[in-house]
Amino acid sequence: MQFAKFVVTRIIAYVLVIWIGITVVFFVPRFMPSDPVESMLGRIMTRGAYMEAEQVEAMRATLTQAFGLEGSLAEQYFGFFQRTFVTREFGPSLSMFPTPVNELIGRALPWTLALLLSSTIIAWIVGNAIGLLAGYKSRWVSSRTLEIIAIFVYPIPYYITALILIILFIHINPIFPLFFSVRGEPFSPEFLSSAIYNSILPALSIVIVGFGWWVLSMKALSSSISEEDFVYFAKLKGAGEGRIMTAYVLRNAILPQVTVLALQIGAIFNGALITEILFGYPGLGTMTYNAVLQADYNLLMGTITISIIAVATSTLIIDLLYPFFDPRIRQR
Amino acid sequence: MQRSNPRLTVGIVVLAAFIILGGILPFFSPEDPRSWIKHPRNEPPSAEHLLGTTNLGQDTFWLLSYATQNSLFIGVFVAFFATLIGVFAGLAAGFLGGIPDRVITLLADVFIVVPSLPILILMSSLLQGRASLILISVILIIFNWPWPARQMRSIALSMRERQFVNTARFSGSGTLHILAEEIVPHIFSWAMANFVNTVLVAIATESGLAVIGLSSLEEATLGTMIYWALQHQALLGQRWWWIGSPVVAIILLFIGLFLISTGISSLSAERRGHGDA
Amino acid sequence: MLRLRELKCHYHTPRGVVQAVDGVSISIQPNEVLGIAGESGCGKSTLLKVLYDYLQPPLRIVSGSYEADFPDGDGKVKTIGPGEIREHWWEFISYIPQGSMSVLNPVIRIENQFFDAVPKRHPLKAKGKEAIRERVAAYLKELELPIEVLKSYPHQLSGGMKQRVLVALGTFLHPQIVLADEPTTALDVVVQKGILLMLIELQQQMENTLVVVSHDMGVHYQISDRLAIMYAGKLVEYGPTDAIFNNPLHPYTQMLIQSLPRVGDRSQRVGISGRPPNLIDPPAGCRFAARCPKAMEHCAHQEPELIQMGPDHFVSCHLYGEVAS
Amino acid sequence: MSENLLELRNVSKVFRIGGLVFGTRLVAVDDVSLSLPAAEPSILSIVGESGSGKTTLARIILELEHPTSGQVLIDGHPLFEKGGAGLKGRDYYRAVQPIFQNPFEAFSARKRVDKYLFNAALRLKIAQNRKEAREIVAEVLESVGLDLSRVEGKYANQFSGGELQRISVARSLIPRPKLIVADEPVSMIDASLRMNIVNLFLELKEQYKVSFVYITHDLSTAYYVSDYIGIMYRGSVVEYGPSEQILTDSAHPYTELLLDSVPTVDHKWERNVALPDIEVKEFQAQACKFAKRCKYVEAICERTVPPMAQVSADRQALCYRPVDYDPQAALSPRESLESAAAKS
Repeated sequence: MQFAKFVVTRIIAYVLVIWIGITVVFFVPRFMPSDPVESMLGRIMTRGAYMEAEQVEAMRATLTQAFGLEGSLAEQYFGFFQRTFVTREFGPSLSMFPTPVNELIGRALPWTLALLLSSTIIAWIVGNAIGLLAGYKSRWVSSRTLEIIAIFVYPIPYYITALILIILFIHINPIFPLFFSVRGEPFSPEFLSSAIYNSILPALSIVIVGFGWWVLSMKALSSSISEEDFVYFAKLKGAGEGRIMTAYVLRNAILPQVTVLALQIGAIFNGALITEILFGYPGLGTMTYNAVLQADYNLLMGTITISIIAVATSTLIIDLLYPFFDPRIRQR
Repeated sequence: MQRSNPRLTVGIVVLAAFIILGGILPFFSPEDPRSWIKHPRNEPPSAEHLLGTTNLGQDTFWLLSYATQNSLFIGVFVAFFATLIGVFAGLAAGFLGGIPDRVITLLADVFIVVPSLPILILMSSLLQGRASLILISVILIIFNWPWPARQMRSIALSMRERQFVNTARFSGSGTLHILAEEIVPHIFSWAMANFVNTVLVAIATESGLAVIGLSSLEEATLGTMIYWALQHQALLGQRWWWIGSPVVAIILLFIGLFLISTGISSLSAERRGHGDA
Repeated sequence: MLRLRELKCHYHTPRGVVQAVDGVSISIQPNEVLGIAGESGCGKSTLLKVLYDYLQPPLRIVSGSYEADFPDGDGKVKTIGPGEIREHWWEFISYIPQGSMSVLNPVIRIENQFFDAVPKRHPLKAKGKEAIRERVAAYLKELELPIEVLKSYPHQLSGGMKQRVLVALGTFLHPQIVLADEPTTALDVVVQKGILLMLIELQQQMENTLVVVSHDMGVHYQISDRLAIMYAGKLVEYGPTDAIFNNPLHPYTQMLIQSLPRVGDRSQRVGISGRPPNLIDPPAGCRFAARCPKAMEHCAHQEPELIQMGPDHFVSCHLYGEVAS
Repeated sequence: MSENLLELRNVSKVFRIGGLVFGTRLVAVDDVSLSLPAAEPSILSIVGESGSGKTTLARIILELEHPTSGQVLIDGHPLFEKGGAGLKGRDYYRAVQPIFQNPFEAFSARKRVDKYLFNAALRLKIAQNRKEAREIVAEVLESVGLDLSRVEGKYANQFSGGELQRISVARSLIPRPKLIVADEPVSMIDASLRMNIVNLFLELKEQYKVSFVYITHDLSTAYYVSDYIGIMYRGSVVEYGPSEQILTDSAHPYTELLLDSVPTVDHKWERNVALPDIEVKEFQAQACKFAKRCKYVEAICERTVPPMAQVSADRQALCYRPVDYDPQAALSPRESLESAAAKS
């Protein structure tokens, strides 16, 4: 009963998040001070393409349609949702005409997911492990040192970490290539090894920043849990240090960390987008960036919509996994 | 009893340096640091140009000072309004309960989960680099009020159950008295820590947008400095002082702000521990 | 069974040395229920920690001795002391905390909360978790606790049920000494009575020693055979419970008993005014002197000795010093 | 001047737990009617275990909780009413004052304690100026055995629990209220100091002519101070009347159980008895709530809610037993067989 209630509430929230997110995306072009069609047209023309008057007119019509600016606001709004959810069709890419946007996104999304998933999981596990030690064994010199490192690493934004890594390992010590390049047939050994080799720096920059946050938050949690009565009683039970740290402190501290992970997904995703762009990593971020540079409106709308849905979905998944960690929600 | 708080002290010293750099020094700048070809290009640091000059012939030091001013302005502007809105929304949700609570909580949760960057990118792309700093700040406020609101709501919920509020009410204190005398003293240091934290987040987001050239290209901020440096191949040209100075500035500024925000939190936690003893 | 001689245990804190247990001598017998009474902050919980041999910094034994008679299984009795007693936790000596505090791990089922309280060398431990679970199930059944408790998490149980689980945990391996720290504080009276009766019944079955710390004199009257009264780190009086209630000797004990309101008796009751002294810098002489209505001049600077006033009835007060000498 | 200082008429409070769609109902206070005569200042104890609804009842009298249904009257004036007859605002705060359980919670850690006392004197318009306020504050502090000079300028953490609770009592006296509602005022205080606070209530009752509603789980202090006692069980007042009679000759089996469970120092408990202390989970609206634990239970108790029986002129009990009523007679033949079988 409790669990069903929990699931239903979360799913309602999920639908609302996507609805409001997409609504914002819908209204942004419509409330911009400049006419998006004209500004897009201007951008295409300044790239030197010469067009006849009727060609310009045709282009304007195409763009108006692409922006979904035909008809009344209500019709536009309805059409927008229909396109997003029913037909799931964002039209052809304007810059890579006539490849459909869906296909381009389908190519980029796995890259982004792989990068985000692996680096977030690594940062979460390593950060929490060190934070647990730092909180439970707060007198150890090594755990204090790690905490201080985390304090200095955490506030640095993703793109700055990325830039420092680029300067250090691409320009000063050219260990990694200047441009992201993957060789070989998809999923061949050569492909995989070059993909991993090229992804090390982008992943590392996400791991470093996430690591700092998880260390600090886990340290705070586990040091306060170490003061709890049940940890004291575990010592009176005669449980060993390792057992207390895992079965008592960790099992209780990990619960809020799962919730925080769900809340942080949006922020991590933001950071990963910029990281991708700086490294030229072939994911959603770089694709969004290229779409902006090339005034590819269809592609831009597609990537942004998919981003919102992807983040909301991963948040939902984490939320739904939460009860498997916390008996207080699962059973009642 | 004042215990030493090294984090807070270090943080305040660092921040003070940046306030001098960005808040006072720009008024003594000998020129508009943005204007091009005022000086020889790509000079290394010297007595005349403390941090050298850029590829565009700007003095890096004065440009940095000017950029810091803009970044600080965005940070403070966003943090002030986001904290203010967040605190009031959170208090309203916690104290009023019912429908206002549901609506505010839902909105806050949505804005926390929706990734802000794609929406900012969409906006900037439509404005083609002409987005004003104010407009970007407003968007940042929209995405940053939910964090304080969420926290404030839970504080308000616990406050509502705190007996001393009832004691004050039965001592004839009106709602405004209670707000000023009972509630504000309890949330003040928390709001300060949140304010400093939001300054950090706001500067970070704007600079992030700027680094990929999607913030205002007409104004200089720490992020746009990096953008121009990248655009003009400062990395390939190994002109480290140009790209390095905004990067180091951001790192120092953020560590300083972070130390202050955690310093304030631990200070108030200590005081609270002392108070309950 | 347990012998304490002039035992002094202090907390070394940055603010100063807290003399929480200051010169306590008492011997605790087999097959008895000993009650330890006193106001909060008088050192009774610290004394219990010391008895349990849980000496963690900043708490340490400063002087005096503490030893226990440990039957080593071959019919011989060995004397063991601090540092050794903890080797025999749960089998020889066990501890029941106050269950209204959150001493149960909130994310672990009740049946699994017993694992860590089975010592490593115990044969049951070698048989594995399943064997322990079976024994726990059998034991809870014996104690007539509902079977659902086993699979429950702590938040699903009422305060009284949690305390019963803790009593079960403390008596699971049939230890010779059971220490209970405020086992019924913060529970409702009806539940409190049930738990106290359960404790007593188990003690009678196992014929072991039960030491109960409580601030509630009524609880002590109901369950303890002997009673020790602590004040500001010192033992001020101890003896058979009935003797203490019928003929309290120390003015502090007298006031504790007098201040108890009783249903059916509306005569004027007064509390003890003032507050206990700071244990970082306790006053010279008798520590109760400042609050004592019978205080004499020399009480403030001369410390009273513990003197015997009846069969197994001791008091530490100047009122009786002269009688004895 | 009304006949009753405090009157509760069929007061109920239902809490909804959880959301609107999935929430469950919790009846915290269930159709409670009580009255406290105004003729003389008196002390009414509400005694119950945790979860009995006694604190909710206190919060309703203090207007901290709105009753779901029913009426509360202070001196004949209804509470929670906007209209002319209602008692509200400053008039209400002058008539009714609280004392809370934990004195450290009752004062903000960041505000000087004396500020609350001065505020009460000035903001409730008891004193016209600071000088008068000082006199009033000094007087109430003196009547609880404290000196203004020792209280002034200090924060809550600079007092002991007992001292702070005295200050709490002093504060509540400032507007010279007719009624003070004290919610478990001594449960956080060391046993040896409790009687000092409780005695204070007896003294203040005479000195200030103030009545008290004393919420407690402790039958012995309740007996010691109170003129009237209401026993609560699962939201219902199961027995109500003069304290002497209730606690020496109780009519409701639950009161009997409570009395029997107090760790008294008069006589020792019978050992090896089974106690009905394990809480029964289910809430049956259609039966006596105590039926599952009652040793006198009859078939009818499990079928209908008993009426509030008038045991004597001023005593009531929510039970079938006190009334001259033969449950066997009211049963159908089959039921009486069943109940006989159940007993054997």
